[in-house]
Order: sequence, then C-alpha cells, then structure tokens
Amino acid sequence: MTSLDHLVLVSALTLALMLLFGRMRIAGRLAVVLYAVQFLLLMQTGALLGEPVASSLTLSVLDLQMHWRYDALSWFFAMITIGAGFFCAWYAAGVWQERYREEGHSPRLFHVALAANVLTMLILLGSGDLLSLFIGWELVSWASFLLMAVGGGPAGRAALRYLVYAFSGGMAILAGLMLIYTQTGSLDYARVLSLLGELSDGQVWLLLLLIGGGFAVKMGLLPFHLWQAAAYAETPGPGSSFLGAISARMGLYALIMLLVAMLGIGRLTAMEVPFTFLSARDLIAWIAALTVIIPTYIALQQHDARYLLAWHGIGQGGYMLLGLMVGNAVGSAGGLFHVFTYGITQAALLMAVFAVVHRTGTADLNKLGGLVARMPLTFLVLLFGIISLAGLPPMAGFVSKWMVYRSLVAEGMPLLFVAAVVGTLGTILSVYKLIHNIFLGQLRIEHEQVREAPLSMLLPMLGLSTLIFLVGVTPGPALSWVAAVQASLGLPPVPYTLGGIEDPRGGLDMLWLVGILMAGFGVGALIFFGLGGRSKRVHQLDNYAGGHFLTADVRYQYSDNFYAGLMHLIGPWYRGAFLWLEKALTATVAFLSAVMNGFYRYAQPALFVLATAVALLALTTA
Amino acid sequence: MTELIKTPRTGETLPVKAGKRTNPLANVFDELVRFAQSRSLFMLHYCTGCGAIELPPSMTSRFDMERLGIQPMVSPRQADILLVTGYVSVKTLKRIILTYEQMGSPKYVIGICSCTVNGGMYWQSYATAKKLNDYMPVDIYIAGCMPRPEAVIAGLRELMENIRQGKADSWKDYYRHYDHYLGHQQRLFGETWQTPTDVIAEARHYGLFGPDTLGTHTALLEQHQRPLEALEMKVDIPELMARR
Amino acid sequence: MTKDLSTWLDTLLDELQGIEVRRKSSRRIRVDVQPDALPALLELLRGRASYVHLSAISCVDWIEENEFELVYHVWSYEIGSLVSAHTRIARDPGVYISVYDIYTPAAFFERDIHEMFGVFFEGSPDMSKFILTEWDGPPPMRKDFDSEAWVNAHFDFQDYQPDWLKEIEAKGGGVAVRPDEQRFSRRDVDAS
Amino acid sequence: MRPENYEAQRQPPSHEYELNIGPNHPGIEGNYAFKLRLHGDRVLEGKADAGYLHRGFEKLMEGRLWIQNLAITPRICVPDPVPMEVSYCLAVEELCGLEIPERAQWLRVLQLELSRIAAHLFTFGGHAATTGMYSPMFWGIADRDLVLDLFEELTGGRVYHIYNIPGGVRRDAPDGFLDRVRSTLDYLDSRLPDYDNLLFTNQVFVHRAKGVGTMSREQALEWGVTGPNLRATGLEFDVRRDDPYLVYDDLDFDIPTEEAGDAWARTLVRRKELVQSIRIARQVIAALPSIAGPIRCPIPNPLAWNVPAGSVYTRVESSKGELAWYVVSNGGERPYRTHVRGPSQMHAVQVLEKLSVGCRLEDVAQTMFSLDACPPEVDR
Amino acid sequence: MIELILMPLAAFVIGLAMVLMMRRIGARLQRRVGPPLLQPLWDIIKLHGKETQTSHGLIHELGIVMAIGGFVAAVTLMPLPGMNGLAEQGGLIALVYMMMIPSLGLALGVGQCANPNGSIGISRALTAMLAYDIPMVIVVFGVAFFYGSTSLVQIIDAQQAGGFATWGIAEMPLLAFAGLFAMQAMLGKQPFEIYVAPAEIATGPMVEMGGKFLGGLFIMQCFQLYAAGALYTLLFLGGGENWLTFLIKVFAVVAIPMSIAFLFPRYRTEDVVRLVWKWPAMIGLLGIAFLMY
Repeated sequence: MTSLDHLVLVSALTLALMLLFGRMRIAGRLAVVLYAVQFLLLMQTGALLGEPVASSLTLSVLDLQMHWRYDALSWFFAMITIGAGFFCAWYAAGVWQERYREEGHSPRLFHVALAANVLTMLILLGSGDLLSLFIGWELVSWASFLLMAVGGGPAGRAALRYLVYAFSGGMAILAGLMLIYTQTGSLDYARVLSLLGELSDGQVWLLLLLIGGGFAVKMGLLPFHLWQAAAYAETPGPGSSFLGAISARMGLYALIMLLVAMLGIGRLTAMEVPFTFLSARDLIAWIAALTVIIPTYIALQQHDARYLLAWHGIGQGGYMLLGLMVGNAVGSAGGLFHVFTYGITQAALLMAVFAVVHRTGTADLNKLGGLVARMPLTFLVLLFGIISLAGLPPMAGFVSKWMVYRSLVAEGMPLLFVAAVVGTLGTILSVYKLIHNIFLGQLRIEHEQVREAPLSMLLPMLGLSTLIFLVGVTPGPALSWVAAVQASLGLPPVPYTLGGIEDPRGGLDMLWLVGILMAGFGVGALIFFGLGGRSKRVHQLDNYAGGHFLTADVRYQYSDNFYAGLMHLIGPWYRGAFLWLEKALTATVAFLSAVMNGFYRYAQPALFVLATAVALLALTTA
Repeated sequence: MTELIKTPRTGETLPVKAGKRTNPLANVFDELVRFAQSRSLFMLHYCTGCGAIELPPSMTSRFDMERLGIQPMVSPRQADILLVTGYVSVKTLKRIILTYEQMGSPKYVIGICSCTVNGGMYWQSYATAKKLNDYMPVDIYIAGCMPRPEAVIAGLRELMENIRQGKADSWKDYYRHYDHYLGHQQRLFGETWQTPTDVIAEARHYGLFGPDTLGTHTALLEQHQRPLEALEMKVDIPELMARR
Repeated sequence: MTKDLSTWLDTLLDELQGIEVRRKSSRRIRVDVQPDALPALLELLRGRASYVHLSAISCVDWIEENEFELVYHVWSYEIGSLVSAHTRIARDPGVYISVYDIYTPAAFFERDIHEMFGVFFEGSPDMSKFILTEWDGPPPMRKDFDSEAWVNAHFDFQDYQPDWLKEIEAKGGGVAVRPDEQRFSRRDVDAS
Repeated sequence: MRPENYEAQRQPPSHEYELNIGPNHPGIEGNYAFKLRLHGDRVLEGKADAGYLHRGFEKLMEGRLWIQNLAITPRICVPDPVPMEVSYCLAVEELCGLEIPERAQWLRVLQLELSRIAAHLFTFGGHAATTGMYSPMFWGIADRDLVLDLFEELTGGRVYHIYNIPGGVRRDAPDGFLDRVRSTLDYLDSRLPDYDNLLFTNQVFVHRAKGVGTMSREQALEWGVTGPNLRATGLEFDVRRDDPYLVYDDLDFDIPTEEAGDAWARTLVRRKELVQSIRIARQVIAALPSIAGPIRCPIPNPLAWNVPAGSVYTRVESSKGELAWYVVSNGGERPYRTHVRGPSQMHAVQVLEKLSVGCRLEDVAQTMFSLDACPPEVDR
Repeated sequence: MIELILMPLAAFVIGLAMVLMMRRIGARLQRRVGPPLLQPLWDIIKLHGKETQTSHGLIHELGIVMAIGGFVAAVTLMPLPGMNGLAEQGGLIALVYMMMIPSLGLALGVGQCANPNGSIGISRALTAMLAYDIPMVIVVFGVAFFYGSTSLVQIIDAQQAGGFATWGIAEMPLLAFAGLFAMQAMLGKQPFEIYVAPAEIATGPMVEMGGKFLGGLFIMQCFQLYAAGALYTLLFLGGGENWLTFLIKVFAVVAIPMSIAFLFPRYRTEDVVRLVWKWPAMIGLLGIAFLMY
C-alpha cells in the first residue's frame, strides 16, 4: 500500500459513506472531514518534489498493463480537485443542503455525485498509461454527467447535451488510441513516448485532431465550447462551483499530457500547418486565444449571473492553454498557475452568486441590484473574485495573467498579446456588469429584507477569497509547485521569488506592488476621511434625477443591455461572425441530442456503458 | 407681512454655539477654507426662470465668470450656489426645494430678478411663488428684471466677500429654523409634502440642531411621512444573530 | 392651382348650411358655425381645400352668456389664407368632440384647454394634466377663478421699508400712493 | 398632488428603466422636463412634462390694462422676445384700426431681425453644447451680446425691450445708431467663416447631427411643425413672405430650405437664415434714413383705453416658427382673452415626443435643441 | 523610501498645474480670461471642506479611496528624474494594470449611488477603456519588445543613451502617433468624451458626487493627467534627463489633447470604439510590423 493507495481508498470510502449516509444531516460535515483527510493524504504523498508515487494496484487487460502513479502534475491537479471538493462540500454542508432537501431534491445524490467526481478525477490524474487515461476519462465524464443531472430540469437537459459531446469526444479519443496502438503496439507512456518521434507529421496531425479534439471537448476549447456554459450554470450551487473550478481542467490535464509531455512544444513548433505560415503550436495558440475572446464576449451578453460566469470559465481555459503554448518558463508557468488561481476564483465567484440565489431566488441580473447593503460579505467575496478574474492587482488572477502577458511580450507575439488583452478587457466589462447588477445600484423593494448568506455558506466563500488575496500577495509558495510541475514536464522552471517573478528584463514583485497599493489606499483614505468633512448616508431615493422626485414604484436601475453603446458596434458581429459557428454546431448537436435522447429514453443509460465497454473490448482485442 | 432679511423666529432663540469642527483641516486652516470657499463657487446649472437668459452671457467669453472661480455644475450634489433665476412656479418650487436639500453645505441661494423678491410682475399669478425666503434661506437678492450680467457678477462678488468674512451662513438657518420653512412649504404644497431628504436627521447628524428645528410643522411631517432612512450596510448573518 | 383651390373654398363655404362667413381681409376668413357642424367643416377644409395646418385652438370663456367659445384657426399653405372657425358650446357641462382625428396638433391644444378651462374633449388621445400636474384648484383660466384671491390666501409678500425711503417719505416725497389706493393692488389685504 | 410615491411595495420586473431629463439637466432647454423610458440606450417612449415655467400669462393679461400687458408679453419667450411684443401690438392695432407710420414699421423690422440673429446665435451654441462642444457657445453668446448692446442703445433694455407700443415704437433710433448696427453686422459677417470652420464644417459635428430626429415633410405638416424646422424638410414657407406683415413685402430676402429634415438640416437652415437676417437688416439700414415721418400714431390715453370689441388672430415668424396671438376684446379697458400660440407648443411637446421614440439617448438633447424648442412658450 | 512619498506629491502638484493649463487653454480658445492661478487647489480645498456631504454607502466612499489610492500607487511605478520608485519591482505591464484600479474603484463607487446616469456613465467609461486600451497595449508591447524589457528604468536608459535619435518617438514614430491618439481617448477628452457627457447623462459618473467625493475625483483627475503625460514621456520622449526637460515634455504632451478637446464635439459610443480600433490600433500594429521585420 503506497500513500497514493491510501488517498484513493479514502476517496472511495468517501463515496461509499455518502452512498450509505448521504440522507442524513451529518453527511455534509462528514464529507468535509473526509475531503480534508484526502487533502492531508495528498500532501503526504510527496509526489510534488520527489519521485512519482506509484500505486500498488496494477491491472492487466489482455497484454496491456494498466497502472497508476502520481507525479508533480497529477499532484498539482489533485490538490486543486480535492481543495475544490473540500470547499464545495463545506458550502453544501449546512443550510444549503437543508434548502436543497426542502426543494424536493436529494442531498444524498448530490454528495454521491460530488464524491464520485473527486474519486474519478483522482483516478484519471493517476493514470500511468493511455488505457488507464482513457478509462479514467470515461469515468470522469460519467461522474460529471451525474453531477450535472442531479438537479433535474434545465440542468438535466444541459447534462444530456454534455453527454452527447462527451460521448463523441470519447469516441474520438478511442479512435486516436487505436491509431497509437496500431502504430506503436503499446499504450504505455514510456513506449509511446519513444515511438512517437517516428510518426509522420500526418499521423501526428490525425492524433492531434482525434485525441486533442476529444480532450478539447471537456475543456470547452473552441469550437467544442457550446455545451459547457449551460451544463455548468444549471448544476446546483456547490456542484456548479466544483465543475467550474476544476472539472473542465481535466481536459487541460489530458491536453498537457498529450501536447507537452508526449509530443512536446518543439515537435509542435516544427509541424507546419499546410499552406500557411503557421505551425501547429501557433494554431493551437490561436485556438486558445479565440477561446479566450469569443466566450468572454458571449459572457458579456449574458443576463444570468451563472451563465455569465460559466462562459468565463470557458474563456479562462484559453489563457491556460495559451500560456502553455508560449512554452517558455514564465509562460507555461503562467498557464499552469492560472489553473490554480482561476480554480479558487471561479469557485468563490459561483459560491457568491449561488448565495445570492439562495437568498433572493434568482440569478437574473435584471431582477437584482443594490444587495451590497444587505449582503456585504458576499459582495466582498464577489469583489475579490472579479478582481482576480479580470486579472487586476492585487489578486491571484493578476499574477498568472501577468506571466502569460510577460511571456508573450518576451517571445514577441504581438497579436496573441493583443488577443489576450482583448479577452481581459472583455472580462473587466462583463464582471463589472455582474457586480453592478447584483450588488450595486438600486435595491429592489422586495429585497429590502434580504439577509446575509448563512454562515455555513459564507465561511468557505470567505476562506476562498482570503486565499485569492494571499496568493495574490505572495504567489511564491504556489509558484514553487508550478516550478516543480514544470520540472516534471521537462519545461524550464520559472524563476520565482516569494513575491513573484525574478527577471532582469522586467520582473514582478507583488509584495511591493500590494504594499504600495495598500499604502496608496491608505493615503487615499487619509485624504478622504481625514481631510474631508463628515458625510451622512442617505436613502437611495434621495438621488439626482434631473431635479425630479424619484418614486419607489419605478425602476431606475440601468441593468439590461448594459453595454448598449458597444453593442451597436459589435452586436452585429455576434450574428455575423461568432454565431455562424454556433448555429452550425447547434444544429448538429440538436440533431445528435435528439437521437441520443431517444436512445437514452428507450434503451436505458446502461446501454451507453455497454457500448463503451464493447468498443473498449474491440480495441483491446485488436 | 414679513421683513426681507430677517427670518422670523418663534420665541427667543439662543445664539447658536459654533459647532464642534469635525474637520481638522478647517480647524487649522479655517481662514484658508473660507477663502477657498469664496474663490471656488460651483453654481447649479438650473434655469428656473427667465433670468437664466442673462447667465450664459455672464458665464461666457464677454464677462467670463470663471475668472472669479465660478463655474456651472450639473447636479445639486456638486454645486454650492443655487441661482434662482426669476419667478418660481409652484411646480418648480418643489424641485428647487428638493434640489436645495440635496446640495451639500455650505450652500448659498441667490435670488435673481425681482420675481424672487416679491413676485415681481407676476404678483397676482396663481402659479408663481412670491417670496423665495419663505421657503428657503436666501443669501443675496439681485433685483432687476432682469439684472444685467454686471449686476449678477456684482452680486456674486458680494457673496464671495460675505463668504470670506464668514457672514454667509444662511444655510444653517434652514436647519435651525426648519420648522418655519417647512410650515411655508406645507401651506403651499399641502400637508403630505415630503422631500426625500431627511433634514431633521441631517441637522442632528451635523450638530446643526436648533431650538426651532422642530415644531408643529415637523410634527405634521412626521405624521405623514414615510421614513426614508439610509440603507445601512447590515452584516446580518442569521446564525450569529440567533446565537446572540 | 391656388385659384382653383380658393374657388373650391368659396363653393365649399357656400355649400354648407348654417354657417356665417365673414371675410376680414384677403387672408383672414371668419366662419361661425354650430358645434355639431364644426368637425364636418374642418374635415372639408382639410380634405378639399388644403387647410392642412391647424395653427391653434383658442377657447374663450363667455361667462355671462354661460358659454365657451372655441376658435379653430386653420391655415392653407397653398391658398395662403387663414380660416378661423368659431363655435360656441354650453359652459356646463363643457364637453365637446375632439378634432384629433383630423388635425394631430389638436391634441396639445385640447389638452391645454381641458386643464385651463375644464372643457372635456371626447376622443382626444390624452386628457391628463400637462402643465398643471401639481395643481389641485379649479381650472384657472375660467373667468370665475380669482387669481388674486388665491394668491392672497396662499402667499405672503415682502414688507420692504428701507430707511432711505422713510427719510424721503418724511420729507413728503417717495411713493405717494398708498398700496390700498393703487388701482391694481391687492384688494383684501386687511380682510385676510 | 404629490409628484412622488414612497409607499410602493413592489417594482415591476422590467428590462426597461426610466431616466428624467430635466428640469435640472444640461440636456434640456430652460426649465422643462422630458421623461424617458429606455432599454439600453434606445428610447422607447418620451413624455414631455411642462409647467415648470407656468405663470398663467393669459390669466394675468386679462387682469391688466392693454398697455400694461406690453410689459409681460416679451417674457413669454425669453430667447426671442421681440416677435411677442410686435405681434401683440399688431393685434391691438388691428382691433383699433390704427395705421402704423412707416418709419415705425421699418424700425420694428430692424428689431425683429436683430432679435432673430441673437436667437440663432444662441441656438447654435446650445446645440453644439449638447454634443459636448462648448466653444461655439462661448463665441456665439459673446457675439450675441453685441446685438444686445444695440438693443440696449435703441430701446434701453438688453433682453426685454418693450420697445413697441400699439401704434408704433417708443423712440427713434439715436444718432449714429445705424452706423453702429452696420459695423456690428460687418463684424458678424466677418465671424461667420470662423463659425463655419469651428462648427458647420466640423466633421464630428456633422456626423453627430446627420440623421438625428429626422422627419419627412408629410410628418412635419401632420404634426404642425413650423418655421425653420418645416423649411428643413424642404417646404419653402415663411410667414414673412406668405402672410406678410409690417414691410416685409418690400424687402428682398430668400427663404433657405433643406431637404433632409434632420438635426443637421435644421441647423443649416438656421445658419442660412442668419445670413438672410443680416441681409434684411442691411436693407433696413439703407432705407431708414430716407423714411421720414413720425414713429407712432396718436393713441388714446393708455390708462383709460377701451379697445373696440372684436377678435383678431395675428401671426408673425419668430426665430422658432409661427407665432400667433388670438386677442379678444369686449370693448373694455383690459383684454377679455388673449391666447398665444408659440411654435414650441408643437415642437417641444408632440414633435419631440414623436421624434424621440426609437432615438438614442445620446441624441435626445440634440433633437430638442435642434428643434429650437422654447419651454416658456409652452408653459406661458 | 522618501521617494515613494515624493513621487505622488510631485505628481499631484504637476497634475494641479495641468488642470490649470487645461482650463487656461480652453479659456484662450474660447476667447476669455480663464481661472486664476490656484483655482484647481481652491476647488479641491473647498470640496473637502464642505460641511455636509452625501454618501450613498460604504462602497461609495471606498470607491473614491480606491480611485485616489490606485493612482498614488501607480505613479510610484513611473520613474522620475533621479527617482526610480518601484519601477524595478513593477514594470510596464503591471503599471498598465495598476492604472485600471482607479477606474475599477470609481466604477464601484458610482455603482452604489443607484443613479442610472452614473451607471450609464460607467458603462460608457468601460467601453471607452475597452477601446483605447487596445492601441495602448499595442504601443506598450511595441516599446517593450523594441527595448527587450518591460522595466521602465531600462527603457528610459536605452532612450537616453543616444539623445534624440534613440528616443522612442524617433525610433518608433508610428507607435508614438498611435500612443498619442490612444492618450486622447484615455483622458476622455473630446471627441472621445463619452462618459461625462453632461447633456446626455448629466456628467455620468460624477452625478452623485459632491463635497469630498467630487474633491477626490478632482485629485484623481490631477493624477490622471499627470500619469498620461508621464507615461507617454517615458515611453517615447526619453523620460526626464532632469526635472526641467521632464516638465517641459510632460506639459507639452498633455497640451496636445487638451487643445484638440475644445474644438470637437463628442462622438457616439460606438463611433469612438470604431475609430480607436481602426486608426491607432492599425497604425500601432503597422508600427510593430516595422519593428519586427
């Protein structure tokens, strides 16, 4: 029994306990404790800095050995996974779970789904060869589906849509694996790695398309992003946070395995896209950049807070891939670090939004407003979250994005740099809309009696936002993990310090920056509160309205079509340029999902599993 | 009939003690602040009546108010001077009072044109208020129909001088004799008259409370008003509240 | 063209029964018409004689006759003449029919007359108050509304007796006419 | 009646919101309010709200002598007061059957045209300021002041002149006055290229003004639009020429028109009218020295003046459009009824409401200023 | 350490003078006298000395604090003659993002005012930011790429090495032009003054600001003018060899957009975005293309 086995066993135990006791009120707290134990066990594995930790469990299917091991990359992702599970379970443990029960849902199912997600992800992250990777992949897909579907209603429909994507993605991966197997005769990483170099460019392209495409589905990379927003947004509260924080990153993990660990950036740079100037690396970088821009600007048009964040989740994935594709020390570290910073950010943001939903019953940005007076702590969490999401100092998101920018400057990639900044600006616009429409502006009369989020939900939110700030101020410890991951992937490790990045040609020291920023705020506060006269708070109807009296029965909140002026210009582009793609894909997907839906309705879900198993057997016997 | 400058007081009023300065800058540089106040006057861009037609000339190139540090401002929050330019119809008067209450003190009211003094040539009109200082304290009247830009600027200069000497404090009157002003407002607008600004609470908050702040009219107001209290930020966590 | 149209006008005015036409000048025509015939007249003027521009609707309160006189001033750009159609309606209840369907600008004038005189126009698009939205009293333009009395009941006036004036008055100069002797001063200062 | 309601318990769930432009707002002319219902920056509905400047003029005039009323007539429209007093005088003169001496007529024309120049200079500045350009306002109002100086010399008043009385004008032009008018007109002429460079050929301004508040000629006629706004839709009509009063018959001037019917066309029409007014004023200056005679005809004792019973409707062309007075006398010493029809009663209410629907928030103020709406005319 | 106090102070004083210069330039173009010498200072003192002030809540207040504080912090990242401040620790990219903090603070503060005018103003301001930041980052990228560093100290050293010939404006004229264009939009002056727009939205973000709130914005304006001028000077005009040349450059740079501002009306929002994305962004990209090939 190795430490990895302990981890997986405890995770499986969590799942089992949730199955048994999920109905009980204590289940939530139990889950929190169990996730904490998992986290401690993960810490003890030592996979980060030392040698990879192997699992003692190996399986042999026909002549293929399946084994599991944890290296630094796995450790990094597993850390985020368990952390997300921990915070989400905590969020769900108290009042949320009660309300969920009252609304006629099953908390047990939820806890089981969450535990299953954590377990399957841990299994996926531990995969030691392509076959175990694939099996883990399928398990994760099913677990995600379970989590999305527990809510029923629109969530269920979104989950079905996801299933179609996941299914086709899985098939593509299967085909890719088949290709590798026929070429190399093995699915072991080491063997495959040594033989990949002998593959022709065309074969690698095919591999990229099949396996990369399959993984890209999960990550929501363009053009396979359409399923994600609805599926993540409609999932019940903490589940949505969990999915948003880490689930899509499984795709990134698999892509890192494929692109960075197996193929390598060098190989990608060497591969020319036929008839263009671009190399495969440029192509992927551009896909990543478009993944940043397009979903971000779709998010700008959302008027449901959950969808807005979910769309951002897709967009932020682009930064990670973009940073990795730049490939230098700072860039790849930025990409990897963004997985972490974004994970905590998105979890906090969605938790805050769901806390608002918990209190007001709606996430419609046109039906909220002015809640800062009633839910100030939730506001604070959301504020930290959006600053981080938008990549402004002094929060965690700034550091990772700065690293991506810096690497783009250093590598001389102006257009990608501009694309990244365009994405950031779009993010700033839409997150301001988010915070403005929920928390600022006019408080609706029917929300005057709203109270702050319950403590059980507030504490994990506050914990996460503290983390966001701390990581922003002192990114050093987290960067040390990233550097270890880079080392394990064979990338140059990032020259980090406690406060940021060391670079003779322009580094970053967040300790100083945050220090001066706080000092600046101090000076500002001194001027404002010290030198300025006393002020008195007034009611919001005591407001300038062209010299007119405001009346309580009329809405004065500017919320819908918030960026009307901008939309006059770019509005038509949505129809003209972004949406042709979406339309084509949606039509296909709608057709497929109709077929699948019918299939599912009549033939039971078990049939899916059967089909997968048959395909797997067919592969393994081949 | 009432006299022009003097505000009628109910009973004997004690001289109001100079309130505790809440502002350290003002403590140390009292004189400086007063000078700055006199040299920087933002007037509200509100054309309440026909006298407003002589304000553009006084603002623009020929007479150029900005050389005196006077510039127009859009919203009452930003402004120091409320220029009541000419007759005020009853409908406008409500807005002027609203606007006046929304301005930050020290604030000054200048009644331009004869109409603000005594109704002017509209004295028999059912629609216009006659005497502005019934409804709010007026610092300076500039009579004329309409006063020329030179007169407007001369009036403003006099106001500046008054501010510098600390004599222009009629805005305090509004707090200290709120009952008096409210009474006139209620007489014209009816008993249910209420502005969104809570003047009494402000008077308490800033220590501008006087013996005549409250009275029969404010009692009437309290009967009719719907209290518009500020939305204070509440950290109202149910669990913690319950434990307490 | 112009000539044709003016012939049209002449025949039109001749055709109609019960109207009295007075030509005050080459460009001003006064027509007196019964209230029930007025909409038809305007319809014809607009439709057949190109009087497309409703310049104004004036209302006069003839309190002694207990009537409101409504005057519709319509102008033809092509003929170049203005027809003022006068009609009288009973002061009580003061209801008349709207000509909004013939002339769009009538909406404003009718709304104005409604709030100033209290004449209700059936079929006018908006009879809510416009200028006097915050006015609770009677329609003020009626002759029986005494503006001065209302003023005296609701407002005070300044009492302005500067020293320099007193000195002059002591010498026998200054304003010689006492307020109550002035022709247009407030009548009931002492009464109130 | 309370304008506000603090008692509400619910707010309608809506994607729309309300915005008040005015009464205290730089985007409104004078003391007037325009209430907008918007979605994003698109106006769904605009509601005019007047009465802030209501003085009950018509009621007041019923209580005052015929001659006393002269003092309050110009106050109905503040930026362009002269046509008010002239047309009131024309009405009284017509009721009494007075013949106005020719010199008085020419002096009135001079005054009317100078007033038009002043009003247009004022409007350009206001229109430019709604689009964020303040320099034309500073220039225009300073140049307008020179015209006001001329008024002051001629009449004694800068803004309100009360220069006309029934039967003529109060006083003759002082010595050398015509030269000073001429030099002022020369100066204005010399300034016009500056205005062209700053404003009328400024591509940003043209871009902003084109296509804003467009109305067709049919719509304009339907809505009762008059004056420069009507001429901007291509209809060549001017009360001065087509329903002439005073000595406009003898004067030579063009009626500028534009076809587009938008804010830009309206601005251009006014710009061209400015030139025409200067032209008319020059003709008056040239003609006046040769016209001898009294400046007013004899009138009865104004304090006991019983005007013969009757009613009269007089129209003049003000800088904003058709201005008319309906005056009724019952033979008494005070008017029985006076009714003023200002052009803005259409422009500021119905036309503005109709043009604002579907308009952008950015252009609401511009629409109002390009219509040259004058709220005191609406309120009276 | 003393530098960190002196730099914001210097920025504030220079900013005050710039505000005065802007108002004087406007007055000259409008053929009038303009405000007296210390007018900007009197305004700020007066506004802070107001005795009753209206707040719409804590965020309203903190927003202003953030707006001032963000700039106080940001100016320490811009090296002055003889003072490097935190330029070594931050660098160009951090500076650009640091300068967004005040906008964010202001946006939050205005949002709490519950005034639709303010919200529209912020929505327009953010749209304008989206517009001008794109040419801005192109310029920043170009400069950083050309000098191979994101450290402002190194960029200035490289520029000062060879006199005028090595200034950014001589080496990268296209980028310098794009930067000037972007600066006009960044300062929010006509024809890009879309978010104050008194006639449309009653000064937008400032609508509910009175007393020290408005005073804070006035202070922020001083810093903003200074920051824009100084950034441009640092990137293209070789920074300051000494205080005299630095001041001359900074004031000259800021005078350009100010003079233009009084001669134009404002565009509509989408026109601003279109214009800024079209000309300066394209010119900037062209400039980078020249640098790279």
